[in-house]
Amino acid sequence: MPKKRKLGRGVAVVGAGLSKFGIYPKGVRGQDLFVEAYNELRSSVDKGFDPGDIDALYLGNISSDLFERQVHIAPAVANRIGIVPKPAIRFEDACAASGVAFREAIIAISSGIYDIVLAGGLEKMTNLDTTQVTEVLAAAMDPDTEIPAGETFPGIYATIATAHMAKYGTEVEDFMRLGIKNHYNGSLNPHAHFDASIPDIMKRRAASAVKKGLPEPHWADEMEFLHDPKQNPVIAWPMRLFDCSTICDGASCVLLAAEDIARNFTDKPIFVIGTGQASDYFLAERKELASIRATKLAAREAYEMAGVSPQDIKIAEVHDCFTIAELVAMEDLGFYKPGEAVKAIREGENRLDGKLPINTDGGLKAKGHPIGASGVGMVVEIFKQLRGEAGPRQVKKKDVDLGLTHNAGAHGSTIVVNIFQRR
Amino acid sequence: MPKKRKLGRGVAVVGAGLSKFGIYPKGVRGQDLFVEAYNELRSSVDKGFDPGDIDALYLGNISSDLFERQVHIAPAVANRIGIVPKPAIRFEDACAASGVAFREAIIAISSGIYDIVLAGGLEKMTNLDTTQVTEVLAAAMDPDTEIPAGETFPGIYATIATAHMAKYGTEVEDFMRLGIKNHYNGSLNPHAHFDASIPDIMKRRAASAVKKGLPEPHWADEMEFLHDPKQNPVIAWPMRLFDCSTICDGASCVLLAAEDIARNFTDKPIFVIGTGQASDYFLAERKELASIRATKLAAREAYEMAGVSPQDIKIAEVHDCFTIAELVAMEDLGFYKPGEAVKAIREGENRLDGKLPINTDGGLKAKGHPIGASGVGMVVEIFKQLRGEAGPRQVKKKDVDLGLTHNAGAHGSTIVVNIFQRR
Amino acid sequence: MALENKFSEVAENKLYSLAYNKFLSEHKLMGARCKKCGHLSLPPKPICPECHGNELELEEMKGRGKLVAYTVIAVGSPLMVEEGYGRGKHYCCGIVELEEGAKICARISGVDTSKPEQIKIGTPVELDYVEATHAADPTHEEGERTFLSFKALS
Amino acid sequence: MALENKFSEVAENKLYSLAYNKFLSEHKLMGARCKKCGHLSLPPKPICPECHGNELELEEMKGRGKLVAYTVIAVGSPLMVEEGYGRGKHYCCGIVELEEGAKICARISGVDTSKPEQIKIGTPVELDYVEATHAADPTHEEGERTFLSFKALS
Ligand SMILES: [Zn+2]
Ligand SMILES: [Zn+2]
Repeated sequence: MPKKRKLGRGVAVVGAGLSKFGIYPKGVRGQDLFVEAYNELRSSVDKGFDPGDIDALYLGNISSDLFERQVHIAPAVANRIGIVPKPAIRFEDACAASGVAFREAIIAISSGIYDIVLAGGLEKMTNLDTTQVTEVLAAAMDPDTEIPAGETFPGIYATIATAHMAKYGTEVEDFMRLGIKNHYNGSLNPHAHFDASIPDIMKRRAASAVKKGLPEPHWADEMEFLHDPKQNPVIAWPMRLFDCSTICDGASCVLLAAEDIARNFTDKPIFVIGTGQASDYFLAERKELASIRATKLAAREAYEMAGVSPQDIKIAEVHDCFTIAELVAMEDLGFYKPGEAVKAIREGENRLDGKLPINTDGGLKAKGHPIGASGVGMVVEIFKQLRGEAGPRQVKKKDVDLGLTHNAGAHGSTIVVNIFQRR
Repeated sequence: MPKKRKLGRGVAVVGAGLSKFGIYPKGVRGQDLFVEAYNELRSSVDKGFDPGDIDALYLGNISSDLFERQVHIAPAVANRIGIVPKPAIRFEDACAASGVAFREAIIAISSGIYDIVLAGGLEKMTNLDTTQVTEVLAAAMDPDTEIPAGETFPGIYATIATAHMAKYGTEVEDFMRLGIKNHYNGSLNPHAHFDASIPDIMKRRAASAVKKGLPEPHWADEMEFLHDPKQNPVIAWPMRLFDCSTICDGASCVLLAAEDIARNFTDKPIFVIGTGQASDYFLAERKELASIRATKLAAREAYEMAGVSPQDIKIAEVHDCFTIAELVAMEDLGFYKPGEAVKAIREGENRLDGKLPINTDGGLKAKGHPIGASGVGMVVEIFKQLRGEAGPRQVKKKDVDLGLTHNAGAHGSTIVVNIFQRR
Repeated sequence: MALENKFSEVAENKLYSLAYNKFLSEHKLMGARCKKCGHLSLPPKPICPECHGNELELEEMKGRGKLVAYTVIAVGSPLMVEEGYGRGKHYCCGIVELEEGAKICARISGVDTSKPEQIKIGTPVELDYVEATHAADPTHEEGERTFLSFKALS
Repeated sequence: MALENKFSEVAENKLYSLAYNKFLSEHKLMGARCKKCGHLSLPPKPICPECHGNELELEEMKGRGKLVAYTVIAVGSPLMVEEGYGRGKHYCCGIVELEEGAKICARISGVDTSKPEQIKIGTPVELDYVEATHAADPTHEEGERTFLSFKALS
């Protein structure tokens, strides 16, 4: 049993910003995208703030080393945004990089050493081609077993999927339903890489075929489209193209302030009331394959700190690097019992108008997954939703006052869970 | 003026370990070296401890990405040493990586979220050849100005050296004197990569020449040897081979515990009483080139937190990636006035038997500089010296009760300073 | 002297990756069993994850087990693409639970990769090896390498 | 639509690296001056490090200055080795303080690299450029690139 953790001092999010996620030219640097996100953050702080008051920069980034041939990127970013000589640190825990940067920023403010921290993440992935990106990501796998076996990250999550299917009877259509939901949400998000729903994409593809003089394709519905191997080829069975998050570039950031000064910046601070983190083995060594234990442990720590239960959560951002990851997280976070998330998925319970909206910004699937930016990207969405500032995708049910983010690194060998409250 | 920082809860070092620094075969992983360091740490904890009580792993590493083609290395290390599912985080701030990991661990314990943290670092550099390693390190420079200019890290520090020479009349022999001192200290350190003094090296080289049937070379003294361009070629003028730290493999770790439980582990905990960190621009943008401003700022924060002055420090580990870096740090840390460190160097004041011993373990020059391991490597030495456990290199003067570590990233664009006390 | 001794001690320590891979090239799949609590780690670990003991001894796996999870990969890893796999030639990898109780990730042969949905979890498998030549990478020299594989028996 | 607009807005924003390098290839050395406090950033920055203002405008440097620190490199960077420099052909790089007050790191020509100790700090320099062809790297396409250089005048 982990100890019950607590923070010595409360912390709130008082500002947030994202760059547009997408594919930028080779000469654009990750740090340039961070400037985009930071400029948006500056306008988001209602009562304004003096950048000179930022005490430190906590930056998530997975591999500017391999993607941009740059290391020591945190001080370079501090330089770009004009906050030298403040401490600037890069955090790496695979795709949980900025989730970890965020949590560590919370801890630092809580310790009393800092009052205001800028936490964020960035990744400039598209300088490399897809094969090279796959190779970079593969570097997070076990070099003794998984890499020699020919594993890829779609393969790792596909493996979890077969375990889940065998144990609970989950069907490939359940994965597809998650993709449909997330693409719809992404179509309402101007920052999203894919700002198109699956029906939008079907229309575009049909139009494109006609334009090329080819016969106009017809699909009865989204399901038929997603079963069409030409439109949605298998990447690693049972994961197809539309089960996989996108490779793109982007940056995210939030401004964190100690509870006692949070209202100097905004009348609507969003308080961080719980945080948890755990690690795990590579996949094969785990007792259970149809579940991510680190999610359960990180969530338990966060729920206990917050003093809330999974059923209290009104909205969640979960790590859908692959559709199966979202499904498993829904169970491991305690929203649904093991094997029962599919019921909610089939009933549309996690849509914008559902009982528990999940990935309202389109998730990593449609918003995009510039890996180091994703953890804080989720926080940005919860910040907007809890403040009622999410525009066309704003969740309309009443009392959306408790949100959760779940950020996973690699196989779920790092998980960070945070719980947010509007008071 | 930076705010006066303080920690909410005291922290102590209660155990420490190093791997042997050196060149290991290609199939040995950085994580294997961490196991070596961790096993040494386990034996160093007088009263023992239960590894299950470690709350988190804070790991410094610069680029396992480029050196070992591995990312998400922190959970992999947690796995190797058997502490899954505890949170495991990688920190990167170039050569200050583990200095930052250490400082963040202090902050985390101070926040109350953790009681016991394992902080350390590792780097497995020698899978790549020297040119490739140079390219990896160059990735910490400005891609818009320094890399196109053809800069290298020896070049960056050589540039600082010319500014210092022009401003204060510092001579190349002053750099050489630092190398002689550090090599002598390294010869007394069984963990050192180069466990040989300059006279030892001179003897070995003379013997090797004779063995090859060549005429026996003679040098009047160390200075003549270090002026011999065959023995000590220029790398980036005025920095020669013996002014540069070594490329090698290694790992380091320390066990940190909250002040209130530190004596459960040992009767001789070493308390961390001050810590500071700052960032800076790339070199050209700085107002002053013969000094590292981030060292001054980080040191000021640490001294103020500790309530001590530079003149109170009894022993120091400073970041001598190049000899000029040690010299400049001696001034920026306030041990000597600007331009006056050379006087102390010439008078031998920083030798083991001097007034202020510096780099008693041989420094990065002779102990070696497996970059991600270096920051915590320095802490390991201060821990041993303050406890009187440094063996043949133990500083013998009385009351060695206050020590300092200074860890620099890249150009000094990240600096971490920590102050330690034996009570 | 001390320097070289220390190096070879680490390099030849049987519980590091180097040793695991050396045994693999001799067609031996080695785990490590904790002398204190009996827990089996596969690949070998220097420290027991169950009881934190650091006395473990190598144990050779018999090589029989069953498939507990798998995937059939169409977009191959760079390593597999080097061996000719990918879009045109899919391959299976999966997790095998050995009779000894430990699980490991490996290549799976003897299954129909054109019908991934028909591969059965629970299928008995037996140890097999694949040899292939690869270019150098940051942790391997160029040349032939041995890869762990299991063959489906039904 | 919005997607493409947003991209080109970032790509062409004159205060990012892409723009600095594009101007360099046109033999223009550009800094950015803060409209609020007048601070000059070189290369251009999108946010002023002195006053945090984010309205800055490009300003072309006249190209005259003096050498304030330098080195002569014998073990060259991979880029310079590609151009034939290294052990057999040393090169100088240094920091130039421009008349406008900003400093920049660049290649230095017109000095005797065989006598590095005789290069004088304070030497007046003037802007120059070097063109060289390089292989692709993670942030540049293959082809000719322009490098900033200053020529010593005495
Ligand atoms: Zn055991
Ligand atoms: Zn300004």
